[in-house]
Amino acid sequence: NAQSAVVAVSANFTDTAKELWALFEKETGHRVVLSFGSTGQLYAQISQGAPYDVFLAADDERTKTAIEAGFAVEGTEFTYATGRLVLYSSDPGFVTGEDTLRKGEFQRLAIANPTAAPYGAAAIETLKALGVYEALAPKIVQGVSITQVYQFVDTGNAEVGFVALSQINGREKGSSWLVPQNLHAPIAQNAVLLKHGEKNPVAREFLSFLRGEKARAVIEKFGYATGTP
Amino acid sequence: MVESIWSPVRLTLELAFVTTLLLLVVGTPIAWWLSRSRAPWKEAVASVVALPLVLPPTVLGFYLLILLGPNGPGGWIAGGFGLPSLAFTFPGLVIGSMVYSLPFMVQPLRNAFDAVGERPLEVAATLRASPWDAFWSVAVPLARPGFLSGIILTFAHTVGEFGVVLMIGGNIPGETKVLSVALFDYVETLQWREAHIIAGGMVVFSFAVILAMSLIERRMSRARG
Amino acid sequence: MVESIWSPVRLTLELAFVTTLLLLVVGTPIAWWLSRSRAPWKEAVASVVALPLVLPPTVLGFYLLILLGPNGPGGWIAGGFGLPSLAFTFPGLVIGSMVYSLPFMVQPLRNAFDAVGERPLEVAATLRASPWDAFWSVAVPLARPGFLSGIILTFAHTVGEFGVVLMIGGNIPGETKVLSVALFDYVETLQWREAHIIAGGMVVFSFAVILAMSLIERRMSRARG
Amino acid sequence: MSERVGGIVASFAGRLGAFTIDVAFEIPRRGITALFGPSGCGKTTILRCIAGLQRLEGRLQVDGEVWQDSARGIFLPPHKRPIGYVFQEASLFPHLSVRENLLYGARRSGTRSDGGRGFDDVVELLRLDALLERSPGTLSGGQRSRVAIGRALLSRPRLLLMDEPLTGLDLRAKEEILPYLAMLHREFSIPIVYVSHEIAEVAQLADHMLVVSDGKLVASGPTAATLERLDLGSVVDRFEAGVVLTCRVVEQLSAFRATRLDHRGQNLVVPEIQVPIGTEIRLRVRAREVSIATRRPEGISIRNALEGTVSEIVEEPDTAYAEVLVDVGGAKLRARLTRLAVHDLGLKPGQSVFALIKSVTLDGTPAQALATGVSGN
Amino acid sequence: MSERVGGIVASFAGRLGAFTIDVAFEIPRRGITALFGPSGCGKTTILRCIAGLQRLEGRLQVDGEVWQDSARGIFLPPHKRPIGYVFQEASLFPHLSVRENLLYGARRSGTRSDGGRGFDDVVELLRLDALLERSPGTLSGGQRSRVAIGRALLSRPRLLLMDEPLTGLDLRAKEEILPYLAMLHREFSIPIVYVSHEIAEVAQLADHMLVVSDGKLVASGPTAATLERLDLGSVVDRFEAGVVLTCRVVEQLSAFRATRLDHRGQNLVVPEIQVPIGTEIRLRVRAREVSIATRRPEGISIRNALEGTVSEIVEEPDTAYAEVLVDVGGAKLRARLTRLAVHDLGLKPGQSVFALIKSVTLDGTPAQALATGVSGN
Ligand SMILES: Nc1ncnc2c1ncn2[C@@H]1O[C@H](COP(=O)(O)OP(=O)(O)OP(=O)(O)O)[C@@H](O)[C@H]1O
Ligand SMILES: Nc1ncnc2c1ncn2[C@@H]1O[C@H](COP(=O)(O)OP(=O)(O)OP(=O)(O)O)[C@@H](O)[C@H]1O
Ligand SMILES: [Mg+2]
Ligand SMILES: [Mg+2]
Repeated sequence: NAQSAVVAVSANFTDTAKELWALFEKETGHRVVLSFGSTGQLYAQISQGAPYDVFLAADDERTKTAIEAGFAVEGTEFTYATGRLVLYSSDPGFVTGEDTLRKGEFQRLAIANPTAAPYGAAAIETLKALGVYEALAPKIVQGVSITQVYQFVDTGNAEVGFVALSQINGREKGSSWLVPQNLHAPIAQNAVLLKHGEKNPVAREFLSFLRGEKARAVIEKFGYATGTP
Repeated sequence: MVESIWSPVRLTLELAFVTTLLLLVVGTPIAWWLSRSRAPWKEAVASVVALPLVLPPTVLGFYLLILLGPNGPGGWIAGGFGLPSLAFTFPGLVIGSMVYSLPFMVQPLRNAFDAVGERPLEVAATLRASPWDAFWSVAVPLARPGFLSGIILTFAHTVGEFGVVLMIGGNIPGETKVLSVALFDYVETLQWREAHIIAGGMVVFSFAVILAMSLIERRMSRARG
Repeated sequence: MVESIWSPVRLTLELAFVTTLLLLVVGTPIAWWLSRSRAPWKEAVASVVALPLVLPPTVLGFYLLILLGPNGPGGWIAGGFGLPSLAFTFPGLVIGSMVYSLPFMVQPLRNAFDAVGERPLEVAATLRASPWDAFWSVAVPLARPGFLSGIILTFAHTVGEFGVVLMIGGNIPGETKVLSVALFDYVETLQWREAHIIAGGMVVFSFAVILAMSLIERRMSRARG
Repeated sequence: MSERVGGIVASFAGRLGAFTIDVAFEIPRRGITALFGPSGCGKTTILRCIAGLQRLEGRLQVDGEVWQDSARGIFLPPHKRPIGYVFQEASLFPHLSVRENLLYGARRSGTRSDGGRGFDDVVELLRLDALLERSPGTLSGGQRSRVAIGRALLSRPRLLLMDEPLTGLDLRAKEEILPYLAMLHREFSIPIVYVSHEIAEVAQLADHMLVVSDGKLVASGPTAATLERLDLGSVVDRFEAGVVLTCRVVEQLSAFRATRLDHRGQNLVVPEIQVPIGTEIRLRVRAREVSIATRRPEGISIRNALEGTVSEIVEEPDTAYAEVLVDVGGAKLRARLTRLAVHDLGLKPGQSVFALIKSVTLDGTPAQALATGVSGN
Repeated sequence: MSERVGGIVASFAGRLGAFTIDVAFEIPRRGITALFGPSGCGKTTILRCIAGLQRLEGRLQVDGEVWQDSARGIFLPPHKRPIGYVFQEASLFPHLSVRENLLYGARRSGTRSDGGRGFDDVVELLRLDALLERSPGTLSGGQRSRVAIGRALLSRPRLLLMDEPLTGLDLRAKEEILPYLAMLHREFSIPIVYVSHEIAEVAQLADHMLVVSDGKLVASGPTAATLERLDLGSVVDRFEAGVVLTCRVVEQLSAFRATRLDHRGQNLVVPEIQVPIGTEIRLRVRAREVSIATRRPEGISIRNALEGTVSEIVEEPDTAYAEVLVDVGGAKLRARLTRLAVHDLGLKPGQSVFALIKSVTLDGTPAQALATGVSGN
């Protein structure tokens, strides 16, 4: 069906994607189907012929791999959002700034799996940049995704954790510290047009919509930075 | 949310129902063979049946994806229907769920068939029942508790099954997005109120289904008890 | 990779072993009660036992997080050890695995106890065996096939179990990072060669364990057959 | 169900654990055959081989049809053998009601209400009316046995194999069922192979006997002839040994419900047997029921005194007993006496004596009188 | 195991489906009690109530100990009742070898080799030596029964409950086991409650009888007295009716392996009973074994002729038979004759006659001679 497209969306972008989707459909009248999953899983599916037209990854690695492996169309890749890392606790007043990390008065620090999730890698970089990694390493617990980290913290199983700004956006509890972007490499989330959607005008339209002002406003509203591609 | 939930609900029930039904069809002869065969390697086969459990669902799902995909046998079959692959289709989901739930059907059935013993089938044979006839009129009714267990475990597991389905299904609304995946979505996006409602609904509904099946089974056996 | 893999392997085996053992301890009396009680609501209890299966593991894991956490009973227990929560600890993993695998132990055991029937226990009573004694000397040996099934399903499921463990484990190397999580990491990061090796190893090893258990069981029963 | 030549010709050999069985026997088409022998001798095994439930090496031919021939690789599966099998344990289907149990075989062999074997007849004979809707689990031991017999009868067998079907039944039930079996065999010429420990039952019912001991056939032949053989003492309980006399009905004494018989010129009076004058019947006379008198006794209630000659006296060592064989017109009657009596009467071989017969049992046919032993007092 | 007053005092009432049971009975401490009645009358149910396996309303007191009293909420669980139970079906533990089955109860009640009930004795009595390492699944029906009996015997019961234990056993096995049971009861004063369909077995073994029909007790008392009652005809097979005579041993005729007895001044000779001169013993005389002579017979092998007076003649309608009661010094012998014989001899009440007894059965004790019926020929 040329009038619709399937977009594979990294799970951490779910909320934002849904609002974008509504906006897009309202504006263009085209149908878009969103399919969520972890970035690795979506990639595995793409590699096995999944009928996805667009891939919104949570990093900039697997989009590149997809192009190299011939699953995606060269030259269509761009960063649609840049994640912001936040140190978060569900206890109001617990997080006061980077000194919370330096004092280390907690038993568990939750981060996302650094090998699979960019937020995890960024968290490690931040700890190292602050020079507290060695001290805090034994207290680190890993969540498989950034969502899980939030759950760890929100249920109080871990006192603090590195989550995405988009996750705590609009939630009026707890305490947090927005990690300065100079403490870690940018968390670029890239989008790419997949081979399956190469001839799908809706897919291309969706990608250009994503680059547009309206979309960027929405994305920023949810706590991401957007840079010019 | 209300409208959007019915599609996953329908899909979940369909999947659980079809999977359970097909696993009954596939698992029963396997269990029967395991119970009656004297082949020396039958315990090896029995062990293989339990293996799908050993792999993490997403990993199993990944291998199934390869099998079902365009380069695997599944793609070859799918080619017959003009599809590139069985992955990301409802039949693909069914196959995945069946593989993963196979041990839950076969183990209880085999035990039940073992417990039936030789004698009732011998009696049936002396009463002119062919092995096929005796199987249906004697072995199956006597193995009813095993069927109940197999059905309950398979049904519940398919309802809750997630990793494999997510991997093979690809979370496509109306087609492969089952309830557990929808629930996953809500949890993933931290919409916990919705998650609680769905989880609660699934638990209550499954409880009702399982309880009803058990009570019917026990009533049937008490009628004869 | 070689050194780093042994810690998850050890942990996985430990977890599967401890979970299976504890589930034997917990599941046996539950199954026995379900088999013998005449309480009208026992089928309701039986259905509840099957419910952990109905929820997707990650969702179940989420609820377990709440239960194990500082505001749940688990946190209260953990407080005794000076920890805020049972999550991210080995005991927490064991509890999670037990909840999730409970039906696999209880269902086959209950069926096996049902199949034993009243008579052998009546005979034992006339031979001066107390109910406790008769349970051990008659009911348990006669229910051996059910124990085998329960152990196999629980063991295999715990080895492959993933969602729950992932959810409450925190992936702490040497403490809660089990093999299935490691495998997940490899798949997630597209390191498929490593993934194949681990998956293959898990399958082969589990096959060997299950086959060995089955053969021992059948040999024991053949000695008496 | 046509009358064919043949009957059963069988031979089986094989091992069950440490137990070896090796038997070859023939069973005539007409008649009831008793399989007799001590516990553990292989009776059930033989029955299972005939039914095809146990597969040993051997050959089995029934009415000219080959059911098994290991040499030629022939083995008719059990469900294709038109048999009725009553197992040693009732083995009812626990998931079916009594009625469904009874109908299980009936439905699969197309039984309708054909004379004598219709559902209602069998239910009445076995007094199962009140039990039809019950579950086997709630039946008493004897009730279960009766259902098992009924189930086998209703499966339209062309050969009935019964493994001690009447143990656990009271005398009244036995007395009702035994004549029915005799009738079945007579009217539908269904051969019956019947395992029993009780020589009384065997003698009453069986035309033929196979005596098995430790997996070997030690004797076989017509019941009468087999029971006459002295050397069965160790297998057949000696008290129950006896012989069979063939007599002819000569007069009905209706006023006394008695019948007068002729045995080679001598008269016997037995309780009424309702058959036409001239019918040949067989009487079984048990050794313990026979006394000896040296002259014709008078004023005594024992009506039957057959004149004969002592042909042999066998004293049993270490017991109070002796067995005296009396030749009565060619038939050899056996009398079991105390050695004291032999001594007091001065019995010697060749001596002329009267054999007093207190009671007799009708052997095999006719059915009407089969139900009970028949006293000739 | 001390001799206490009491025995068993029991009453049970309740329903099993549509079946109602309501019985109250006493069983004396000493002796073997037969539970007798047609199939489905409730025998097994009564036994199960005594064992505590079935819980109906009622009371049960054994040797003064209250095992059950529903009114007071007392119910001793089965494993605390020192009973031995032989189930109607052998019910062996399939997962244990024969040896382990035998030892199951023995171990739990501390049996050692104490006289007569040691492991080796029981194994020998029941001929189980060759079977000890076998699995129950491979045993024949009779072999299973024997193991079940052995298992119960080895559990050191203070009360033995046996549900048709000897069905499926051949005569030889029965003859070996019955005297053992009698001995058990005599030497260890273990009361035995014994379910049986076979009146011969009952008469031979039991001191007491409970006759049950359709859930009700229809007769109970000493075997002799119970068998004497004519109105049991419908329950007790009439052929087996008889009476018991109490006699005293007066002489051993060792040369003939015979013993001379005195019954109220008259002599009887029976096969050897090895007890001291003067011992009182009981003989059971079955009606079918008694003939009548109008004058003292001579030259006849029947050694025992008791002089007496015809007290009553009961003709059985529609049969060839009549029952003649003969008063022998106060004891009433029953003779079953044909009506023809009654007519021919012109028997009348008051007439003086001789009762000829062909064979007798020792009743209850002593054990040595219990094994077999005893011919008085
Ligand atoms: N659960 C039940 N429901 C209905 N009737 C029952 C149930 N249990 C037993 N009965 C009936 O109770 C009666 C007594 O049974 P019981 O086993 O005591 O008989 P029994 O005297 O031992 O007979 P048998 O000599 O045949 O073994 C039988 O008629 C049986 O059908
Ligand atoms: N699997 C086996 N292993 C060893 N011995 C066996 C096996 N099966 C049967 N037997 C033996 O074979 C013999 C014959 O058994 P079968 O059941 O034919 O005896 P039976 O004559 O029917 O005895 P019963 O009158 O006691 O029922 C028995 O001695 C039994 O112990
Ligand atoms: Mg047998
Ligand atoms: Mg009974």
